[in-house]
Amino acid sequence: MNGPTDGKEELNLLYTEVEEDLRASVRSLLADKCAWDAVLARVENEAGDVADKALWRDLAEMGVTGLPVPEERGGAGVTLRETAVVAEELGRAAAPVPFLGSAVLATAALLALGDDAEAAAGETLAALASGERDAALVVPLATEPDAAFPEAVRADGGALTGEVRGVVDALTADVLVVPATGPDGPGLYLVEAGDAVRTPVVSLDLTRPLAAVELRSAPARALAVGKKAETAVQSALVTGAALLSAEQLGVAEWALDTTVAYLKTRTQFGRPVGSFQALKHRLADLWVAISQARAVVRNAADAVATDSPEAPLAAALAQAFVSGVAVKAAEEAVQLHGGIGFTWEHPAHLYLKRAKSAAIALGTADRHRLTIARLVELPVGA
Amino acid sequence: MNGPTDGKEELNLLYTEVEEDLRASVRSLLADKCAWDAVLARVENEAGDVADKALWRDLAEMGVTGLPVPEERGGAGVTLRETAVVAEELGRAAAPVPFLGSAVLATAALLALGDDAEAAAGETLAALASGERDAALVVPLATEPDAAFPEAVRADGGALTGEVRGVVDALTADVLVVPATGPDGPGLYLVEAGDAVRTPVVSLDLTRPLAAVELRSAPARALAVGKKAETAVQSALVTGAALLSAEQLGVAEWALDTTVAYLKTRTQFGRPVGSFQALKHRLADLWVAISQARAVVRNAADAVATDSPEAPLAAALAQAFVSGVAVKAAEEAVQLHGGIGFTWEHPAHLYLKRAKSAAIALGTADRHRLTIARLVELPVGA
Amino acid sequence: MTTAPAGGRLDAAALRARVADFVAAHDPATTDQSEFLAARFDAGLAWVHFPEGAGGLGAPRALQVVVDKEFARLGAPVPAGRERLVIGLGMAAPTILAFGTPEQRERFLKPLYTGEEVWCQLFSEPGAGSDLAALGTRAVRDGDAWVVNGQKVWTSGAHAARWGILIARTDPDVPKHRGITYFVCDMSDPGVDVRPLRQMTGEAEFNEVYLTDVRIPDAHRLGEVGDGWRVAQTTLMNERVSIGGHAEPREGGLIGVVADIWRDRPQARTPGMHDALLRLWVEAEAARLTKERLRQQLAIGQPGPEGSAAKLSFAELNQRISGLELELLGGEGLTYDDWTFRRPEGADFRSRVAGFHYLRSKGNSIEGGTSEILRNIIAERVLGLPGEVRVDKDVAWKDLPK
Amino acid sequence: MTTAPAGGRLDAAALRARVADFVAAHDPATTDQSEFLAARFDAGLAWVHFPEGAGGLGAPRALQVVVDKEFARLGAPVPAGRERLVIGLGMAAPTILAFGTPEQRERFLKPLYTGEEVWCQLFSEPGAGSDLAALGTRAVRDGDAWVVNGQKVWTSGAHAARWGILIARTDPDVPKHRGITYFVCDMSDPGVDVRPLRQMTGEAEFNEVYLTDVRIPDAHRLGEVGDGWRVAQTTLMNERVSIGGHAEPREGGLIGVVADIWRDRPQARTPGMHDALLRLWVEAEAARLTKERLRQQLAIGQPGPEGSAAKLSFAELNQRISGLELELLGGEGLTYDDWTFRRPEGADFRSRVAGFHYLRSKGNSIEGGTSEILRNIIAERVLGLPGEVRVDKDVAWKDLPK
Repeated sequence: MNGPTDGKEELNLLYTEVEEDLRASVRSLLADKCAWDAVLARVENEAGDVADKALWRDLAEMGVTGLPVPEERGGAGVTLRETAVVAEELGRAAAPVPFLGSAVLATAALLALGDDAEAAAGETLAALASGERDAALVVPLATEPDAAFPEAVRADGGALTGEVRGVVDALTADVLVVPATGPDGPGLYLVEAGDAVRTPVVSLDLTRPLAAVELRSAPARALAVGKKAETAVQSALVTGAALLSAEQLGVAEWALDTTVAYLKTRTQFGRPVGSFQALKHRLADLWVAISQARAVVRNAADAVATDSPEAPLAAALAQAFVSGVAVKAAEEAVQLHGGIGFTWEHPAHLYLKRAKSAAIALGTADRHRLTIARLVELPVGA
Repeated sequence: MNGPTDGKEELNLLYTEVEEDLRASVRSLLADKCAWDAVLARVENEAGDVADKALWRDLAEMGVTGLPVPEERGGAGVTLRETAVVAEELGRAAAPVPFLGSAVLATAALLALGDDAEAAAGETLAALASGERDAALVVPLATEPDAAFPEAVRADGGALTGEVRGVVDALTADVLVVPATGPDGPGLYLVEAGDAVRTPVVSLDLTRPLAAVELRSAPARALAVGKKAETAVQSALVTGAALLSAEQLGVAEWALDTTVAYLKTRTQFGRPVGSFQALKHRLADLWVAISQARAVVRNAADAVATDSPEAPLAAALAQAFVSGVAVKAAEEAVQLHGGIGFTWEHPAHLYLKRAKSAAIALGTADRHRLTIARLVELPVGA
Repeated sequence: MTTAPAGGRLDAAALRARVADFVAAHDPATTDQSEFLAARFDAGLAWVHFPEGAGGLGAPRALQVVVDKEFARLGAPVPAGRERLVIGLGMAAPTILAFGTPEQRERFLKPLYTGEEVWCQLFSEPGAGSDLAALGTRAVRDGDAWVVNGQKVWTSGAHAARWGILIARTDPDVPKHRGITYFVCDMSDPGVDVRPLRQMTGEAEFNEVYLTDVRIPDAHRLGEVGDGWRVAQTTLMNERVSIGGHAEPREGGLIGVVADIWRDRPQARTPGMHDALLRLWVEAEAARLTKERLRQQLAIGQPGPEGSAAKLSFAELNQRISGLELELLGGEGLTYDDWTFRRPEGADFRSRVAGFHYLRSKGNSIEGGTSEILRNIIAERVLGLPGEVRVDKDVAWKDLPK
Repeated sequence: MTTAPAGGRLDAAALRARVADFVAAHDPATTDQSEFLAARFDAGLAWVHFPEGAGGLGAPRALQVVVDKEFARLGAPVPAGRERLVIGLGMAAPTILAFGTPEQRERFLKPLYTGEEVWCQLFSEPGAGSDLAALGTRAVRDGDAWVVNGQKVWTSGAHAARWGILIARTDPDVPKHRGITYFVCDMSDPGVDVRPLRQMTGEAEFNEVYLTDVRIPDAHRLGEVGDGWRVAQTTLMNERVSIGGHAEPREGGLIGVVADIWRDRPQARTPGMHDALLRLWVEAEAARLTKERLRQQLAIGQPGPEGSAAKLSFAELNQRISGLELELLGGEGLTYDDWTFRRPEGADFRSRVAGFHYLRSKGNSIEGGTSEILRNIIAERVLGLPGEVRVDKDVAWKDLPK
């Protein structure tokens, strides 16, 4: 914890030195391996092979896949605070890697099962942490943490049947973490990806591949049933919401930085465009919003990192606030770049698509506001 | 109807020549008799005697009290379109006259009873049209057209008992038009103002006096019962909503015009403040919104003037849209005048108070949006 | 059979009579469309406010709508597919009328009207943007022709166009507004290279046009040398007043699409989405009524500055409505229909998904005058607020920062 | 009893020990408050980052919060009613420290700290507004004094103040920023006429101050002649970084008032109001966390530019929240508590009605730097965007348009 305190533990909204060092390493790697023109070339490739597996391996080697996993379970034993810093940088680069699906959602679901979970959970978690395997949590990406336990997949004996559309990072997953409902109620299962039919979906966010996952009596290992399965899924979605907001912060920062830099050099009417006051005021407002988003994101990251009882509120707040900031930032980037920002050849659209998709992923802002209303007792009806 | 048509009757959103002439007369009178410093002096007087009766007599002499009343019923036989033009000008001057309560709400309620109403209704209507008497519709000013029939006043035999708070223009009324519920259900009644206890309320809008009206077995003449009474009250509120939006348009226009004029002369940093682009863009946006408000207000005025089945929708649209525009315009006027706009000595606050109060009067924008949702079949729930 | 009054005042009745006579003589059901339009042009019923011989009758502009309605009533509505002529009809024609020589009117107007020749607009440049007058495409005099070099951008329809209206710099030594000349460019010139410009939607509606030693005869110059900026103002003014002759129905635009989604999908409803939808419904309806009011003003010959306002609010509304549409669709909003690089045929937004609506609408506040420029115009020309401090008015173009 | 280390490094532990020693020697329960504060000043525990003899110990600024917390823990919290000292403590003291002579520090700082002498700020003028440096109040040298004439405005506490920090023009022949000098003005001078300035709320929190031949000894000048603009920057910078030492609780501000209205009045609820309230709740919570993050940055000595941002969003949020409060109250929102012209005592917004909240909040975006000026500051100083084209930098003040 930074700074002088009077001994009482306080919520730390700043970045620690360790976090800043991690940021620098990730940013440097991404600058090298994930420039926007490379990303654009990748999303255009005919094979539809969007995920950058080489980059993902490099990131795994840096340890980003294992950050929130305790050392005794095969991870780096750091926290989700650090993972959130990585998310910021991946957002800033619009990096096409299966971070959200594997390192956040699937990992969080397995972590939430606790130390005494089935062996299969522990093995898979260790494999995810080391980067040896990738996983996906088989729910529609638009699912919000407050949603009812998914019922699209039916568990029957050791086999799962059903179809789930819009699953993030399923195409590159080796193993699927599947919520399913069976005779014993809600359950969480592991399915080898090869035992599922995965069909790519044309996604609005070019850099985040989605898939429909179809299970036809696919062999599955049960990890948990009942309340424990429900809690694990909800915990994964809360963690996902918090971490996604960090990614959105990165998107917003890219948009503001890139736009400010452009407006300093672009000349119109004999002056730098950035000297026009109407644009300056809009960018100042955006900067204010991004400063606020940073505090909100740190708050959410800290809450999920410490497994605080406030985590659901902090995550809902983060999604309710930061979604709009990221979209606004990306929209302003397009508008203030003028014509060039509307073209395919400029990276602005990659960020616009990511920002708008992220505003839908894990629940739209209005749904998160309803969660907040429930948690702080501001009921909607009379 | 202006302009070339192919014969089909079309909604006219423009101002006719007659309307423009009427506007010029009213504006000229108000410039003469209702300058803002006179208004400010009036609201400060210790007697709390806000309504400008002399001005109101002058306006009545110009015929503004009788505009929508047919000639055979003692009026000018023009329409609510012209009344709306008067409302624009009264808004522009923040004129403290009992226009809304008497010439709009009470008059509309009586008009809605039709030609075959009780004689008392006809007599009162003629007296209101000529300016001989003033009336008030005894409902809280915040009542929206979609509200249930008011139940605050009980009718028992020929007497009314109950209390209604926040009645507009009740203090200066000679006669009260009172919705009350009795053994026969909803009814509309006339009560001589002297038979009621009227207590002034400190109102946020300095130029629009409100009162609590208490009736203690006050002698009353029944004008209508049942559905007819309900329809009359609702019709009065719809007409009121449409006409109030015209007044709000006038408030917005005053705010924009005054601010633009000030910013052309006020110098800061060696330049007219109005040359700073951020302010120019805000004022341009405001001008756009006011242009839209004008079309919406004309639409509503035309709808109530022709007793169109679309009148409830047009009035709800007008309140839902124009309330926000008027408030925004008044708020921008305060902000862009800087410190002076925050003082008592500058008229901006008179308009800010009127704009914000008008946004609550006859229902807030969100309630009008719910009315629209009902009318255009966009239901709120699943 | 109606008989048109010979000569006399050209009022609405007289024009209706002329249309009736014309339709009687050229049965729309059996006459070939190009032939019909050519005859209509010759009869002065193309643009009644244009002079006789130039497709018109010298009638008041407001009466065109009467003529169009009468043609429609008599079974000859505006034929389909005329969107591709919008630059020719809406921008080139009035400019040629205002600044063209008799020969130019004679050569260009009729095939422009019949649709035989499509036009495009070569104004915007990558380096100029909103500061259109800063353009750098050069035209150098060479005998009785001009040699043009430069790059234009955002040229819709360039790949299908026969002619382009072009502004180019003919004198770099004077301040930027004064060294520009206006030309008609032959798009079949071998020096004209049209390349599709892909947008964030995946499509290429527009083009980049590279001009390399393109020769334009001086006879294809519109207006005086150096007077091109003023000529271009006529073109641009006509761009902004293009408002249709018919009232738009309620929920006619994108708001109708979203309202229908709301009605069809009860499961998507939340209280917050409801209020957001209603706010946009209210604004869309206000914008519709405003446009209708503008149409009524134009019909009585009082065009207001609301044209710029209408474009401004149209762009913002489309962007916000399509943003809501995506969120309302939830998971479906995470998907797209087709990223394939292609040239769109029509422009029917209803045939595309919400993601397309959202992305395409981002162009609305950039194309045809950015929202920022429109706000400047309203602030200065309508409200009379003082202009920016200008540092580029009296500097030779060649000395401006690029 | 704890014993403070003699000398040694002034870290948090050392300061806590000093506070403990001090409190042991001056029992807060029995010591007179002024006496206690005077002794605390003498002990260097007023502002630990000030030098010894000036109320401090030359310790790092960040440690002040440690001292304040320790005093509070030991039963000597900040006494009530110190709001009236905010200009003295927050603005005059740091400026006197930075620019004052030893005699000035000696004379002014201690009574300022104990509250014996109240200060006010004589900066704003009706003719200058946001362009503060354009001020026209004149100070003319006369022997060993200055004669001041002019009018100041928006002076809170002037009627209760013993001293005023004043900027005045001493040289009209140089550009405006260069001809200003900074003084300490004796508010009891017979030439000082303080008149209440009524606001739209009905109250007069502020004053207009008319200065007529006010004599200020040259010994009460702060900084060099003509250097007043630079001195004033120190004052203003300290105005904007005033962030408390304690975290603000959730729903601590106006949002809590409105949330409670929502909870208490089910009949006022509509879906649209619900979403509007939640949007504001989210923004208020975001602003609260941002302020907390800023507090943490300041505590480790990294003051960010978020101070301007915090003021900007505070003003806008207050305005929007109070606007919603009025609408949520419906009919009750049409009323007001009291328009009587009076001078307010405290500033507890919870004791006033929604209408007061709404009206008073309009001042938040004007007082202490308008929102427009704050946006300029953020755009230029934080984002590094180019400044406006300046036409007033090199012109003598007397030649500027007024």
